[in-house]
Formats: sequence, C-alpha cells, structure tokens
Amino acid sequence: MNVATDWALPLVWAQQSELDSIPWLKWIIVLAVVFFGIFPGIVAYMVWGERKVAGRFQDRIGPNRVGPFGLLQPIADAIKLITKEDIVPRTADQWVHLLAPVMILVSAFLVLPVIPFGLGLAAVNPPSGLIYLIAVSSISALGIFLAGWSSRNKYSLLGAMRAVAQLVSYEVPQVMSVIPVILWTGSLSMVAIFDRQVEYGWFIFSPPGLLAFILLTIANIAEVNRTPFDLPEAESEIIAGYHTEYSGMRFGLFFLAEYLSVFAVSCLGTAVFLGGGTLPWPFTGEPVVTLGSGQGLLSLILVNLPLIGIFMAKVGLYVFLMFWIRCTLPRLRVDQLMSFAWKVMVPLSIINVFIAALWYEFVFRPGRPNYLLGWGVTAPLVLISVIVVLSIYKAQMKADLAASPTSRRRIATAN
Amino acid sequence: MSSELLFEFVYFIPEIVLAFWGLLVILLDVALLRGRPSETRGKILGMVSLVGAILALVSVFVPDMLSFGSATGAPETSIFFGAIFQGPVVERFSAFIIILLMFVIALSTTWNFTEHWGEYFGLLFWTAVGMIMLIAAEELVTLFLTLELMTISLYIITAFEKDLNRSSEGALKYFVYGSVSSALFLFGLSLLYGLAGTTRLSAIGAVLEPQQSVAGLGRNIAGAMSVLLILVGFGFKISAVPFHQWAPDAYEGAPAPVSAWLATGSKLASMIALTKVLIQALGAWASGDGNLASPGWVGILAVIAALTMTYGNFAALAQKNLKRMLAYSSIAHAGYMLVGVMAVAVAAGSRVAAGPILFYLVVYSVANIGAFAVAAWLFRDKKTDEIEDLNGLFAQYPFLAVCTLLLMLSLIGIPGVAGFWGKFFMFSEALTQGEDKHRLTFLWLVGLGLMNSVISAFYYVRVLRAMFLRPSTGAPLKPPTFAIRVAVIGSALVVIIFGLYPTPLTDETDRLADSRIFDSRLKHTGPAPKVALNGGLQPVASPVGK
Amino acid sequence: MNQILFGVIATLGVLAALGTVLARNLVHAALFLVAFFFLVACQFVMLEAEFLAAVQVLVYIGAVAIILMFGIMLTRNIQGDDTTTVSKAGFISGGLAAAGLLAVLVFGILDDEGRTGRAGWRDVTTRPAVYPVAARASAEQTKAVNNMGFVVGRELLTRYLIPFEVAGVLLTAALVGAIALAVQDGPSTDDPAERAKKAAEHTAAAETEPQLTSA
Amino acid sequence: MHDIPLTWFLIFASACFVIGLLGVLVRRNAIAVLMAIEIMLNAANINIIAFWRYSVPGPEESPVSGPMLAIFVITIAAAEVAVGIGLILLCYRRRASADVDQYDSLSG
Amino acid sequence: MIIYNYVFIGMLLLGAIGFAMAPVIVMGILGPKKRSKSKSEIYECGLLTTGETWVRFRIQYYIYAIMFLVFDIETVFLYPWAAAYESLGLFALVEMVIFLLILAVGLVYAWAKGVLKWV
Repeated sequence: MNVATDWALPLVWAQQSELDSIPWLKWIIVLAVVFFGIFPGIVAYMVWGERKVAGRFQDRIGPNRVGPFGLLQPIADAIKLITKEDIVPRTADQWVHLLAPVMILVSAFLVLPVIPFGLGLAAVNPPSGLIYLIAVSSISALGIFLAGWSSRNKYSLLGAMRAVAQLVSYEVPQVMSVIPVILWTGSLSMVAIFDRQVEYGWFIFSPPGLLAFILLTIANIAEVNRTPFDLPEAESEIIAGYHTEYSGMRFGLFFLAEYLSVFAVSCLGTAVFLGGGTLPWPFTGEPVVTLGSGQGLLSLILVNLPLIGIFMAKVGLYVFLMFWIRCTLPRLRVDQLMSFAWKVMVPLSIINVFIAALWYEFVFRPGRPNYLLGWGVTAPLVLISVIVVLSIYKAQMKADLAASPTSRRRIATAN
Repeated sequence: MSSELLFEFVYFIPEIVLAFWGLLVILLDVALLRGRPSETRGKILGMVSLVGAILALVSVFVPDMLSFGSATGAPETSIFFGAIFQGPVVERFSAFIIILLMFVIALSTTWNFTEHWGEYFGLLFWTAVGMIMLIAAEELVTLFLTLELMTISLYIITAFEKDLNRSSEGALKYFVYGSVSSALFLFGLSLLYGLAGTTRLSAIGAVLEPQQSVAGLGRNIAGAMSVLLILVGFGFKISAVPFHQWAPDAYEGAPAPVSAWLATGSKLASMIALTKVLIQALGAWASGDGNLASPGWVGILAVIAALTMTYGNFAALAQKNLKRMLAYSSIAHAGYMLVGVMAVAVAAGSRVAAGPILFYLVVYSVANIGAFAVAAWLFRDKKTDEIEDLNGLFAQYPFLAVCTLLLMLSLIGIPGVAGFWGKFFMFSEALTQGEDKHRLTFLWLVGLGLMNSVISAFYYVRVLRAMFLRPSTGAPLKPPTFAIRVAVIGSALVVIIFGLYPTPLTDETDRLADSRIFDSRLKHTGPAPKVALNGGLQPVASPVGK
Repeated sequence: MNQILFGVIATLGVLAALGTVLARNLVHAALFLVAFFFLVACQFVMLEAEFLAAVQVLVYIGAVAIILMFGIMLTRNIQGDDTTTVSKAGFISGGLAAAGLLAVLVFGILDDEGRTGRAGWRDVTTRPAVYPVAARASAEQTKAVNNMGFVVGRELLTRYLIPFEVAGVLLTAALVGAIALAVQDGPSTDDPAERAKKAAEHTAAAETEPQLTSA
Repeated sequence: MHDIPLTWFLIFASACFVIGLLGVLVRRNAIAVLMAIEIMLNAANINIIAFWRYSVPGPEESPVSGPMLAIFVITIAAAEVAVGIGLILLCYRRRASADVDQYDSLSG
Repeated sequence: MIIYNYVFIGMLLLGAIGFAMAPVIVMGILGPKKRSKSKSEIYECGLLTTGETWVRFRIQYYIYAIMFLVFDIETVFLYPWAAAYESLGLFALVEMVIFLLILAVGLVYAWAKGVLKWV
C-alpha cells in the first residue's frame, strides 16, 4: 500500500496534478516557518545538546548559567556573535571571504527539502532525489577551499587543502554506501525509498545494509569534519584551520553550517537506512491511516505526528552517537585518516554493492523472499570481506612502519 | 537477449584482449617488477606486450575459424544494437593496426626513455583499442568516445619522455589543440544530432537522404555549420592544414615510437572514420548542385586538400630535424588522401571508389613505420634526430641505407615503388569519378598533387644525400636492435613487393572498400534500419493544450 | 513563468561564462566557472533532465572545479600574474571572430526549416508533453523524462554497453596516465646513492638536451 | 504558461559556445584555456539535451539517446581536465610558468 | 511538473542565501567599527606574515583529487545501474563487475605505486 503518495500534501508536487499556478504564499509560509524557523532552532539546540552531553561525558555540568539548564545558551551565543566586530584581513579577497561560509551553509540547507520526514512530508519529491542530495552535499568541499584561499593566510590555505583532501576522500565511500539502498528500491526518489522500507522493514536489518550503514556513518562523520576526522580544523594543528581569519558572525555561519550539516547528514542516514518515521516491523499503518482519513491539514498532522516523533527520535540517537564518538575517540593522524579512506572504505563499499545485489536476489526478487537463506549467504560474505580488507590494511600499515626509518631519511634528503 | 549478445561478443574479442592486456601490463609493472631498474622493466614488459599483441592478432581471425567471420562471406552486420559495425573492413584493418602496434612496441624497447613502462605499454594498448573501435563505430556516441579514448591516451604517452623539456611541451600543445578541436567537433555532432534526431550514422544518412534534391548546403546554414565543425574535428586528427600546428611539435616532442604510432595508427583510424562519417552520414550534402549558391562539402574539402598538400610540402623543405620533416610529410600525405575522399564522395556510381584510399593508407603507414624506426635508432645512439646525424649511414650499414632509400622513394611516389601505385590509383579514381561539373576541380587538385610530389622529392632527397654522399661525422651509429632492423627491412620489402606487383593488395582493398559504410547511395535501398520519419521534432501543427 | 525563469538563467549563464573568460585573477575565473556549471545544471532542470543536472553538479562542481583549483594553487598562481591578462589586440581580433561565428550560428538556428517529417528548429515551440503521468504512462518518452535514472540504467547496460565499457577504460587510462605524469621521477630502487646519481645526471642532461629547432 | 521555444536554448548554447571559443583564443594561461574548453563542452551538452527533449524519438531510437551522450561527454570532459592539469603541472615543474606562449622550446 | 520541484528548491536557495547574509549584514551595522592597521593583519600566531601565500605543495593533493574524480564518475555510472537492477538480467551484473574491475585496477595501481601514502 503506497501510503505516502495517497496523502500527497499539497506541498509535494507529485506529477499527478498538472499545476499551472504556484501557491507562492503557501510556499513562503512553509519556507519561513519550517526551513528558517524550526530547523535552525533544532540546530541551535543541538549545539546546546552537544555541550551538555560533552559536559556529562567529562563529568561536568555543561552550560547552565543562561536560563534554566542553560537553555538560553544558544540564543546568548547568537547575540554575542552578532554584536562582534566584523574583522576581515586587509589583504583578504573581500567577496570570496563572504561567499565561502554562505556556500557551505546553503549546501547544508539544500539537503533538507528532499528528506521524507513523514508520510508525504518531504517538501519536494524529485524523481532522482537521492543523487540530487549527494550532488548538493558535495558543494561544501568547494566552499571550504574558498574559505581557506580567500583569507590569504598560508596556514589557512594549507588547512583548507588538507580539509578538502579529506572531504574528497571520504565522499567516495559516502556516495557508494548509498547504492545498496537504490538497488533495493529500484528508484532514486527518497519517497520511494521510504515506501520500500514501509513494506520490507528497515534496510539496516540485512548484512549488506548493516555494513553500508556503518560505512555511511563513518563517512558522514568525516564529511562534517568531526572527531576523529577533524584534523583540518583541529585547534592544536594549524592555528584554526581554514577559518582562522573569520570572526564574529562569519565564524558563526561556519558553526551553524557544521551543525546543520550534522543534522542533514543524520537525516540522510535515518531516511535511507533506518526507515525514517516507521517502526522496525513492516508498518501497515492501518490504525493510524483510518484515524485521519480526511485530506485536510488537520488529518495530515494527526497522521504524521507519531511519524515525525519517531523520525526525530532516530535523528536524535544518530546525533547522540556522533557526540558520543566525539567525546571518546582520539583524533586520527593525517596519513592514517587518508589511507583508511582509500584502502579500507572504498574497497569495502565496492564489495558491499555486490553483496547487496546478492541480497536483492534472495529477498527483493518478486518471488518468495526467504530471509533465512539471505542471511545465511550474505552474512558470512560481509564478515569475510571486512576481515580480509582490514587484514590487508593492517599488513600494509605494518610494512610501512617497518620501512619508515629508512623512508624518514629518504624524505629528509628528498626535498 | 543475452544469448544473441554473447554471440556478438565473439567479434569483439580483439578489443577485449587488448584492453585487459593493458591492465595486466600495468599491474605487472607495479607488482612483480617493483624494484628493478627501468631498463630491465622496459625489456620485460616489451616482451609481455608483444605476446599480448600477437594474441590479439590471432583473436581477430577467431570469427573466421568459427566460420561466421567476414572471410567466409558472412554479411556485414552492425552488432550491439547498432553501436559497432562488423565487416571485412573492420576485421582486416584491426589486424593491420595490431601489426603496426607490434612494430611500435618493438621499437619502444630500443632505449630507456621513461621510468613508467607499465603505464606506457598499457596506454599504448588502449590507444589501439580506441583506433580499432573508431573504425568500427556506427554511432555518434561510440564514435566520439573512442576518438577521445585514443587521443587522451596519446596526449599522455607523448609526454612520457620526462627527461626532455620538449616532450612535455609538445604534449601540452597537442593537448590544448586537441581538446579545443574535440570541443568544436562535439558541437558539430550536437547540431547534427539536432538535424537528424538519431545518433546512428546510417539512420542520419537516411534522414538527410531525401534532401539530396534540394541544393546541398545552400539553404541549410545549420547543416553547413555542423559539417564545418565536424571537418574541424577530423581535420585536427589527420593534421590537415588549418588545424595542423600541433603536428610538428607533437611528432618531434614525442619519443620516436610514439610519433610513429601518431603518424601511422592515429592517422589511419581517423582517416577511415572521416571517410565513413562524411560518406555514410553526410553523403546527402556532398555535392549539391555544384554551383556556388549550393556548394556541397566537397568544395570545402577541396580547399583544405589543396592547402594541406602545398603547405605540408613547402614547410618540409626547410626542416633540419628528421622527425619534424616526417611530421610535415605526413601533413602533405593527409592532403593527398583528402583528394581520394573527395573522389568517393562524388562517386555516386561504383561502390569501390574507397579502395585506393585504403591502399594508400596501408602503403603510407608501412613506409612511415620504417622511417620512424630509423629516427628511433638515430636518437638511441646520438640523442638527437637531426638529418645531418645520418651522414655516412651507407658507409656503415649499406643494406639498411638502401632500405631507407626505398622507403623515401615510396613516400615521394617514384614509379616502381608502392607509393607510386598509391597515388596513381587515387588520382586516376579522382579523375574518373563524379559528374563532369566536378571534372575541373579534380583536374586542378590532381595537377597540384603531382606538382607537390615533385617538390616533396627535394626534402626526401636531402635525407638520402646525407646518408649516401656525406662522410660520416661524429661517433658512428652502433648496430641497430633486431626490432629496428625488422621494421626497416620489413617495410622496405613490403614497399618493393607491392611496388612491382600491386594487384594482390589492390584486389584486397577493393574487396574491403565494397562495404556499406563507404557508400552514400546505398541507404534507401540497403538494409539500413528505416527511421520512423514521424519521429524527431514535433511540428507546431499540434498545439498542445496548455 | 517558464520563459521568465529561462531568461534569468540564460542571462546569468552568459554573464558567468564572460566572467570566466575575462577575469584577471584565475581563482575568480574558476569561481565564475563554478557559477556557470551551476546555471547549466539549472538549464538541464528547465529541460526536465534532472538526473543529468544532479550528475552535472556532482561531477563538475564536486570534482572538476576542485581539480582546477588545485591546479591553480600548484602552479603558484594565487593572485593571477600577467600571464592571465588578455592582450588588447588579441581581444579585438578574437572578439570579432567570435561575434562573426555567433551571428552565423544564430542565423542558422533561426532560419532552419525542417526536412521531410521533421519540423525545422524555428517551428518547434512546444515540447512533447509528458504529464499527467497517468494518461501517458506507457509512452517511452514519458518514462524517460519522469524516471530518467531508471531508463538511463536500463539503456546503459543494453544499448550503450560498448560506450559504457570504453568509458571505463578511458577513466582508468586518465587515472593511470595522470598519476604517471604527476609522480616525481624518483628511482625505483630505494637506496639514496642511486638517487643522488640520478639527480646529478638529471641536471647534466637538462643543459645538453636538444631544444626543438625553430621554423 | 507556454513552453520555452527550442530556439531559445539553442541560442543560449551557441552564445556560451562562442564565449568559450573566445576564451580559448584570447587567454594565454593554460588553465584558463582549459576552463574555456569546459564552457564549450557544456554548451554542446545543452544543445544535445535541448534537441533530445524537443523531439519524440522514433521506435528504433533509444528514449534517452540525448542524456546518454551528455553523460559520456561529462566523463570525457572530466578525464580531459585530469590529464590536462597533469600535463600543465609537468610542464610547470620543468619550466616554472603555465603561460602557453612561453613554451617556445618547440617553436616553429 | 518536475520544474516545480526545483522552483521550490530555488526559492529555498535564495532564502538560505538571505538567511546566511542577514546576520553578517546585521553584524556590520550593530558591531563596533574600530579599524586599526594591526587588527587587519593576517593572523600567524602573532608573527608578521613573510612571503606571499604559497606553500610548497605536495603532488598528493592533485592525486587525491583525480582519484576522487574517477571514482565519482564510477558512482555516476553505478547509480542508474542500481536503479534499473531488477529489469536488467544477470548479464548486466557481469558487465558491471567488468567495469568495476577495470576501475579497481586503477585503485590497486595507485595503491601499489605508493601515491596514496601521505608522505
């Protein structure tokens, strides 16, 4: 039962209706309220959440001065940043210096309209939604480079180059780990992925799906430059990486963009692997659908309230996972970071695509899906490939370590 | 669907073998031969690639062994949904290209001009794949893609002699010209795609066919622009005059085996592709009504051919560097061949008009392989490729000097050597084909061609004079490797045999030329799939209710 | 509404292209180029080829722009020195040639009358409608426009199989070639003595290497 | 609300093509020439997709012949940029400038 | 119509640019403006910058960018194959394996050549 499309919110421009005039007013309201109201609010309070969680991990309280439990802290930060002086180095390239943070923030914003928060609650449902999402999130790499270049500071340029090299290396596994999902749904549109998970249960409940989810999560963490992959902007490394020359609200934009992309990336993770808005067992939706059978806004909200709640809970868990990792894992060295991407993540995601094709034959092929055989075949395959790739990587690292003393001398004489 | 597709893969085996042998060589170089110095790596990988080329050569004739190849009279088909053409032309010429590839591989092992041998041989294999499929391409998509595979790999191997500045600068100049002309070529293709609505060459020919009656390119500016841009793209590949600036620098900059490959393989494949596209797809616009108001593209081609011939020869007169002189001579030969292409264009009558071009291509490539083998030998010992360094070659290696003499004579076109027959057949074809309104232009062109052959004698003779009359200056040349010896003597033999008795090769090339891709007239009668004419641009008559 | 949108995107696109060609600072030129790529992607969306718009953004802005930027950085061209300026005389002659070509192209486009069975370019003002989907679900064209990812996948591995494999070989050739060109020519053996000899021989060869002759 | 006529797209593509050609003729820096070539390739892409969208493919034709050609053109353009920048870096390493005219060791 | 999906995205794009620029403009108005030469110098841990902004770059950056470009295009080919998987038979799977093998050779080559190491 294709639940989502029956409840086409007027907002979702499914192709059925040949709309001539665009309801500008309704769109502007939605934009103002949802995209520039609710999402920044969520992001602001994610910042607060992170500082509270980090505090708890390090056995301290975290922000509690401003308002009850420090709830007004994000607002205080925002006001502080806005009232700071806008210092831009004289030799910096004025326009590009401003363009860079805007570009990164916009690329994070553009990801959100495609994600199906609930039944038909994806603001926009283009037929090739997933590749649109990947394309838009790849623009941020260019924004980071421009930030580093435009401030004409040697160290920020070097930090930007390293950040872009890392982003670029981890974007390949991110892009490839989503392919099993497309394989199983047979279409690129996000709402179709949601429908498929409504029928067949979450995609994470399969060996290739689990491996793909892990790869996606690692790549997501690297994509938003968070520990253990946050070397380019690590405080102890190169001053403050590519946003050395940014102060006041320009730096605020970077901060906002980073957390918005954390939110966007975790929405992607939940929508694609954790069946955004549905409960683990295949969701028949009969009880809820009959409750709000009308077409109006009220019935829509009634139907979608539980779904949005579930979706936000999953996103919350995903983001908490990232906070948790930030507080526990140490920062990776540059060469470990890069070689891990190319020598472990990329081969694994390529192998995973074929295991997913195998899983498709067992489960999704229109005949009688037998999960038992599916698990029986793909689970060992996944384990074997992970073990093999990691052992090759370990052997490679050991060989490099053994050769390193001489190579240290060779590097010294080289340049 | 897949069983019949598997059946078609048998025609595709040479390309598969070449592509995977390229991968094998690259992995071999990086994996097994890691620590060894580059000389030994070059030799070993040279042997391995030679084995691969022989394997590919054998696999060209596999369809014949399984008795459904073209030799056994199987009809010409276009396989893989019309992407690739399979017929005697493709089979014989892919075999010829693989033979040329074997010569180039053998020449590459003469001296150690690069560190990265695995990549060099791998890219060499992939250029061969590009060339073979360029001859076989039946569709704009496959045509443009294989053209680009060939040229991009050629840009890279031209820059492989990293010790010398000229190699990377020649490659950069070749790259800049190449990508500009491929962008122009693509725009021409997009206009053609717009005019015809289909990407398949035969279908394009069928769509443009009814327009034959209307004056060629007269009223049709968009068609004229697309033909002009396509001619720019191909003009660059065969280094015709207005687009030749890259050729001398790329030939001189590249290591000798690579410039041999550029002069023979790349020009051969591009010339056949040019003929195929112009005749099969744009045949309808060839001649128009012959008067100025509605010229076909034959007029444009005539101007380009004349310019190319004369400029190629005059510029070569002043050359001191052997490879640069051979570059200008290859430009001049491109001019002669364009005359042959024009003969085919206007040859509404016989379908065999393309035979002389194929004959000329074979003879020209063989002669060039020998000439560049001498250049490789020269560079190996004296690290320069000036013509004076050939002084006194006759004194030390009389037999090889005589062989190079024969090659030079063939390039001039002296009677008694194969080059003469090449020009003779092509020019006689030009004079006999086409209606009388073309007679005047062809007369002019053949006259110009003969005059140019005479001029070309002067700069080829300078090489002979250096070899035979001049006393040897500087260190004498060390004995050549077996590969250079085989290349020079082999090509001299071929040139002499077909010089004295050309009929076997002419019959073979005429048999090859009698195929669907070289005949503009065949479309509406032949098996070409009929394009549903109601397809294509929707006439405005049916206003969609909006 | 469509036509206004097209007008805006087209003018911005032409301006971005001009900016790429005329900007003195190379990084600014690269930025205009990125803007041009994005506006071409918007044109693809106006042509309802949105899978292609996403591919265009992903490949061009995601990867090609970054390689161009690294190229600019690695050739020390941060502020754009005199090599990037445009000589006055060259500009006028180039400009005239370009304007002439544009005039011929535009005249050719506007004046093209169709061949039998195919409407001329100037007559085609409406595109074959593919909506509402339900009415024309079966038409190949409708499926191609509405779910292009699916149809491209099916065509890619049946009709366009050969170009697909050739594209694979082309990508590997570009990768292997670019790495071979970029890697410093260190000796394959590891001992520094060989390296020193190689370096000395390298510089010695540089003087005596044959410069290309003139004429 | 009527469609955009085909000729508008063609004129836009031709304008970008000509600007790209102007860039190639006028700029001296190798990377700037590379950017101009990218503009020309994109202009051709727009042309192809415009023709594809405004024509109904015949029964024999594939419904996505336009986008397929466009995707292959994008891969070729990307491979060309990768090799081009590689060559420019190689030339730069040897001769410390990316200016096309300065590479005169191959003059004539 | 597909275009309307993207009109909404276009509006969101403009809105996001406005949302990003607004605070910076407000900061320009509200914030104190005490210009001083030292403040607008480039920050290098307090030292004055020497030489122009160019650092001896390694070729690594360029090699990572190419690797990304090639594997990016590989995924562009993988997406439509995955989308059309059920209507393509076993034959398509074999072709895709060949395609990935060819590109995996590129990765193995780069790995064995040692260019992926961050020296």
